[in-house]
Amino acid sequence: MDFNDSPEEAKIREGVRAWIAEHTAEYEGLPAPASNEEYVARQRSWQKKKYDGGYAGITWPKKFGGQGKGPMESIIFSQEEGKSAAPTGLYAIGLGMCIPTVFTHGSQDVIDRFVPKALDGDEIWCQLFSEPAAGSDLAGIRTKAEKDGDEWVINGQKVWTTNAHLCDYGIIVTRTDPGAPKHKGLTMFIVDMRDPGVECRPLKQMSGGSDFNEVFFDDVRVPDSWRLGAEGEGWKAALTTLMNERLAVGGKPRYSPDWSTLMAVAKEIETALGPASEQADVRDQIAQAYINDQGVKLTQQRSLSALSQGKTPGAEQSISKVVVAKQMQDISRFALDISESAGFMAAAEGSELAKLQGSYFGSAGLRIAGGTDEILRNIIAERVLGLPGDLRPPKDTPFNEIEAL
Amino acid sequence: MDFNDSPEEAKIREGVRAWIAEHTAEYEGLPAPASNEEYVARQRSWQKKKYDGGYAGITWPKKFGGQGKGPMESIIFSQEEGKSAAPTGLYAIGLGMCIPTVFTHGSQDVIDRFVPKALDGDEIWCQLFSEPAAGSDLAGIRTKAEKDGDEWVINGQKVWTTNAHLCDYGIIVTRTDPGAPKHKGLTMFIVDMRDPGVECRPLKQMSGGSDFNEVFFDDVRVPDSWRLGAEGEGWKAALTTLMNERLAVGGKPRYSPDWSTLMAVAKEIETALGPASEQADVRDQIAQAYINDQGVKLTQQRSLSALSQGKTPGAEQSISKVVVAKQMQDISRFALDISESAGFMAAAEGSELAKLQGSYFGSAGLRIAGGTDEILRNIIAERVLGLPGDLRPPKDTPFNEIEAL
Amino acid sequence: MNFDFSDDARELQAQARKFFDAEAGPDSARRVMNDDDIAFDEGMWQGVVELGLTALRVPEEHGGLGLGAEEACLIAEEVGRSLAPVPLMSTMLFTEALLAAGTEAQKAAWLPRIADGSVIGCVGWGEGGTQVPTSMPNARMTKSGLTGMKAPIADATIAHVGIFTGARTAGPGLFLVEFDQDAVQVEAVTTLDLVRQHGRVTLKDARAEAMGGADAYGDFLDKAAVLSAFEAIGTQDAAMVMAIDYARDRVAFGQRIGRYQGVKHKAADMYIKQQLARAHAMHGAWAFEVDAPELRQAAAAARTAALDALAFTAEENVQLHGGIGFTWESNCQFYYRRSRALSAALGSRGFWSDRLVRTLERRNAAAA
Amino acid sequence: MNFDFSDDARELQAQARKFFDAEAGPDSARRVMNDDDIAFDEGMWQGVVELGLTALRVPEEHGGLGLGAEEACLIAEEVGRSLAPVPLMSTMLFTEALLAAGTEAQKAAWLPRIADGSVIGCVGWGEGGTQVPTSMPNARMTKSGLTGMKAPIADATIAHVGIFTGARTAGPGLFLVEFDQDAVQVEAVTTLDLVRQHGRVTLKDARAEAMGGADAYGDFLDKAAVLSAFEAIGTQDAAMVMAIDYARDRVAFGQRIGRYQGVKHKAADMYIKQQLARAHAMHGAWAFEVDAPELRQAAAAARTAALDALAFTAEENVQLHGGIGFTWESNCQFYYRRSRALSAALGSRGFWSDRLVRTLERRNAAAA
Repeated sequence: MDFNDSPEEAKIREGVRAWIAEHTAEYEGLPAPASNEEYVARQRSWQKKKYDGGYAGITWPKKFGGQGKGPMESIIFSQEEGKSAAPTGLYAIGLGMCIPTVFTHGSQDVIDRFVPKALDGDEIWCQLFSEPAAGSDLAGIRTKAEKDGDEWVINGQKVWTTNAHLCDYGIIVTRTDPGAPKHKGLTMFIVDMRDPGVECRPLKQMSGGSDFNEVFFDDVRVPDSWRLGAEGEGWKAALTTLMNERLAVGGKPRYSPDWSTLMAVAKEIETALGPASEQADVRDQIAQAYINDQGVKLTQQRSLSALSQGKTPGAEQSISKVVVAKQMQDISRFALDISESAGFMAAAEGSELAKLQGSYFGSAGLRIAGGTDEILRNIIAERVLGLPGDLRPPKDTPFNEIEAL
Repeated sequence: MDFNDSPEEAKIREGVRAWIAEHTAEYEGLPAPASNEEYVARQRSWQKKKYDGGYAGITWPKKFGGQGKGPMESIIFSQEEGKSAAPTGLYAIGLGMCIPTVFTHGSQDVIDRFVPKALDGDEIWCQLFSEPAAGSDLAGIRTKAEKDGDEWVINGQKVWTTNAHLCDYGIIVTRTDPGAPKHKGLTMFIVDMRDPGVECRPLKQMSGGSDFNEVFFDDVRVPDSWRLGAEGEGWKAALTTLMNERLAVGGKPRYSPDWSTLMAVAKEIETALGPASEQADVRDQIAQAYINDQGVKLTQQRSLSALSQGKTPGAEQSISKVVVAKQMQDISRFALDISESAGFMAAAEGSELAKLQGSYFGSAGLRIAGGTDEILRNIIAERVLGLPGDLRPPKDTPFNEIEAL
Repeated sequence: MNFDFSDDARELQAQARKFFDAEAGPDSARRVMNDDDIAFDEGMWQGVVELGLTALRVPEEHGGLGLGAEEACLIAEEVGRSLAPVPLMSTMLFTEALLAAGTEAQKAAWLPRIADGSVIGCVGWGEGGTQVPTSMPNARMTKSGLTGMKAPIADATIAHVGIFTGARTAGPGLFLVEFDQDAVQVEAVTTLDLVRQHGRVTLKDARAEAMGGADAYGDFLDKAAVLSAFEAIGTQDAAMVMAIDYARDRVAFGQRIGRYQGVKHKAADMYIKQQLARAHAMHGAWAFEVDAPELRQAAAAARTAALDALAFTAEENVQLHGGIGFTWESNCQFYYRRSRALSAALGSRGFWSDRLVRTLERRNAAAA
Repeated sequence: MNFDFSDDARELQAQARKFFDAEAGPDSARRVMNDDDIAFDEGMWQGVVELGLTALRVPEEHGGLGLGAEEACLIAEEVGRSLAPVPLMSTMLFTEALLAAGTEAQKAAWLPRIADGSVIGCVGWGEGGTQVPTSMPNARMTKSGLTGMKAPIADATIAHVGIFTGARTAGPGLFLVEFDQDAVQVEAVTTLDLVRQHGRVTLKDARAEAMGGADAYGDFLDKAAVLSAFEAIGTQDAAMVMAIDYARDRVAFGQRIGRYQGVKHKAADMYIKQQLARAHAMHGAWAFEVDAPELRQAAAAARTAALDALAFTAEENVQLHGGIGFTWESNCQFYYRRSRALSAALGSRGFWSDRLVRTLERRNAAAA
């Protein structure tokens, strides 16, 4: 075992580090963007630099404009990028999930039209899958697309769409044949987010913030050439996207509290018997938090390591999100509890307590987003451990005849 | 609210207490029975005294030899009996569960033949329901009874039968029509446990003890007149028995550890920071144990109180066993853990540690017996909270055509 | 034996519930949350006063109904269930503090006005930090008056009078402070609960009347814990019912999600935790009513169990709802936020579970 | 980066697994349990020696294979998985204690005989009470020898030599004791684990050789914790596989019980706990191998997580089996009992989780 870079990895890292140092200087110490426009401009400028520098689409095949390199190059770049002042985030879904679906399932014309402009940052993409009645059960999608000559007409509603209001295009899953079985009547399209029939409304979360959108489609027309995959094969295309999501989801949100946050907070709490950090119950929570937080990090290292060795990672990483989200909620609740009054009053922005308060709300969402705790446990039990699935209605029942049991 | 007896209750208690004091004197300070015979003789002598004194079948209708009194009389008697030296236990299943089923579903002849001899202690009864493939899913019974003239011939195996080897008769559920739907092909009978075709084998538990039996039936014949309820109506009869079981199960086994056991053990453990009982994690466990143990007791008081007021108890008591069994396992594990080496070596008989060691094994069984944690949670969710049941195969599928999904 | 509430108390509860069902609930909570200009629902408060809920525990000689602890407990449960945006809990706690620790003159001065609804009261021990209820307050009583800061104090911004912990030479004690004086400044503070408004009370040599000391305070704290346990159980029950209703209707993968054991067992756990908390709280109500020595342990057990039940249920209610439960529009947030408010209101779980064990130890030592 | 075992280590593990699959497992454990006259399986032990498993960590200069920590960890996992009734863990721990704290002479005297299987070793700190591993031992070294009682010591009844903690004027230390002397009495003690025999070693002025002191002992303890974490993960994995196999087959209410989320989510939790424990244990194996400063925190995290995973899995394995799992004939009991043995073997969960936090605090303080 060796936690250090191999000589080859070290060489890659050295090059990456130098390039990033040179190109991120202009972002150092910048204040947060004052407007959406400034935010987009800053993100776009960084994506352009990466494109020009040969660091965009690192693992994509060269024929799609990528670099055709291995996963280790990509991992090293992300690690170094994460440590720098580079403004990242806006392109993650588009380049991580949407465009790989586009070049896997789109026609050559579509690829030529969309992939280069996405890669160089010109056009920003979002993913339009979830609906109010299609959350955990994603294939329950009801947004419909009806054929009209060479075009499709889309009507319906999507929800939980990240950055929809900033995007130029999206990939959308629709129901094109309500009489076909649930997974068979779906078709995926590219949709123009600037179409007048598309309305994005920010979705306010219980925490008060608005990180997502509801998106309404009212007679939005897309050409048949923007179809991704065959008619009725939308589920297959969606799986391509979700496969890429599973790789992306799971880490802990940046700036979220961990065992050391709890330790720091507990050290400052004076009890009749000294600092709270010396009480056995608090210590037990710290230990448990370390085991979960660090355990997930080490587990991800195992996956990265397999990738870097050219092996396929095992199922280890499937546990990441289910552990992280609940751990965040537990540690936040516990820390707010021992903080008594101070834990309940809105804490000073940027303080550890404020982080914990934010996380007590954020974790409730994280336990749901990208697969609930319950769905993830099902997945682990079925796909990793080989247990049989829950009983379901017959797979061949037409969607519009499924009766809820 | 009033935790004291009402004047009427106080009067009953006074009478009961005096009678019990007078009649249990001979059992005071007796050593444990040296043989099965001595055990049975002692239990039988107490049952006869109760019968003679008018304290047998307190709530049973008078026409079945009972006293026709209310539940409060019965509760008060049990409370006082429990505080005395009276040797109880052997008749609990027979008189608590089997005979009520007999007088509810048996013919008048059967009632005349069996009920009086059960009530005065002459004949001891057991319940023969569970099978290796019919545990949680009790209606999955395979022991078969086939009609032969005026008789039925029973073949098969039962398991988890308490005291089978000491009993004279039992009530047994059999499958009489494998072609009928699962719940429809069952019939209940009385069976003679002294029949040469009945073989009882003690079932050794993982704790090393043998509190239960396996019972094998090899061409055991019973007259049709011993049928309890109509042919094919065995499930209905079984529900009568189980209804009575739910009332009986749930309490904590006598001598099992509780919060005060943990407190006592922790007080004796010296750590670098003083007695373990002063550590916050230990205190938290004690608090949790108190909340569970005492909470269950208080919950049972609520049910008793409703009974004593002539009301029907709510669903409160359904939580009792599911809380108690897991709590026992948790507290035992925790106490053995903090006892380090001493918790692992066989502790001196009668010591608190020995009680905890016994309970660490016993609780694993208690979590299963009389309904697993999982089944009980299902029952609470479905019957108390009104949630829909798990998906099941269609109710009308013939038993011998059910395919396991 | 009769371990149940009296029929009279149940009847009063039913009346209150009918009133709150009609007037309160998540919608009224949302109205108060969304309007920065109002701290409570004044119309609803009039109704509460007319129903006699502020007069409940006020002795008849002071113009009240002279009812017992049972009634107060059941009303607390209804406040919790309905999230009613009125200062009833604060005023009830003020009343109990006055009954437990007030002088005859103080009772005569304030109880009639509590009963007729002309005065809103509040109580508080917190000083914005990580203190627990029984730690020595920083607020100090000297010859020139009471000086210090108290926060977060529920309903302080609308109260006329408060009872606060403070230190004096003889040790900690309770002090009654009228807010209508220059030496008292009250301002709203933001907390995690966006419905029940909390205030920061700054005292600079404020006129303050001494009340009872540590013993009376301890007694009050136990009674307040019992009331708060009932409030928490009410809130928990509402969250549980919301979760169960959703689980009965929502369909995923072709069946109602209530069929899945993952959902079902969670619902059962909500119920189990509630039943345990309720049994302890009822034990506390009895001990409160008859002034039984078991009060301290019953109160601590009730509050610990109720806070646990509420936190679990509030969190899992969001979880069972999935994405929709995490939105601002969903009512899940009210229970999630109130869970934090009730935890902070009177000392959190850890304080009370330790107090429980200390009480059990003392009881065991006395029995030995 | 390469956070995985070497192919060589995996290969060795595969060999050992093949051997133990054929020779060990619950059936062999049951044979040893049922026969009061045997403390271990001598034939299997011969096989273990022939496979070179006792020689693994013995340096080549002392006749061993000179392999690293990775190999030892994976072998410990296989011992745990197979429940192999042989004194291999005891002998491996003896070897590590000798390597960490022994003098050159001691190594030269014992390691060759460990390697060739002619000597069985054991180690122990327990004295039958509630001590934790690092508390000052009651056993005392004086000029006349080592006096005290050590129990429960795994495999003491079949060992030739042991390394024990003891107190001397300079502080606590490790002492090497040959059992073949009158001053040493060994008798079997009954424990909750009916397969792995434990002994009580009574020493009366026994000849004992001083080894390293507290530092060397601390180092040994961390390495032992890593090995024991792998052993626990092996045992946990076997219990998990048993539970999953049963859940795939057993039918209740017309479907395989593995379809129910109540069962499924429990199985997922077993796996999740295992993966976390495994990640920490691998971190520990790396730190052990390269003598990294992270060893102490990795070892404590690995052992804490592994004991938790094992206790949970052993208990829920019985639960998933229902009544049959609670019988003597079921193999569930082996995992349930072994869980207690591994917890007691080296200080229980509480000791290690506190040690973890202490280490993290020290690390944080050093970084500040």
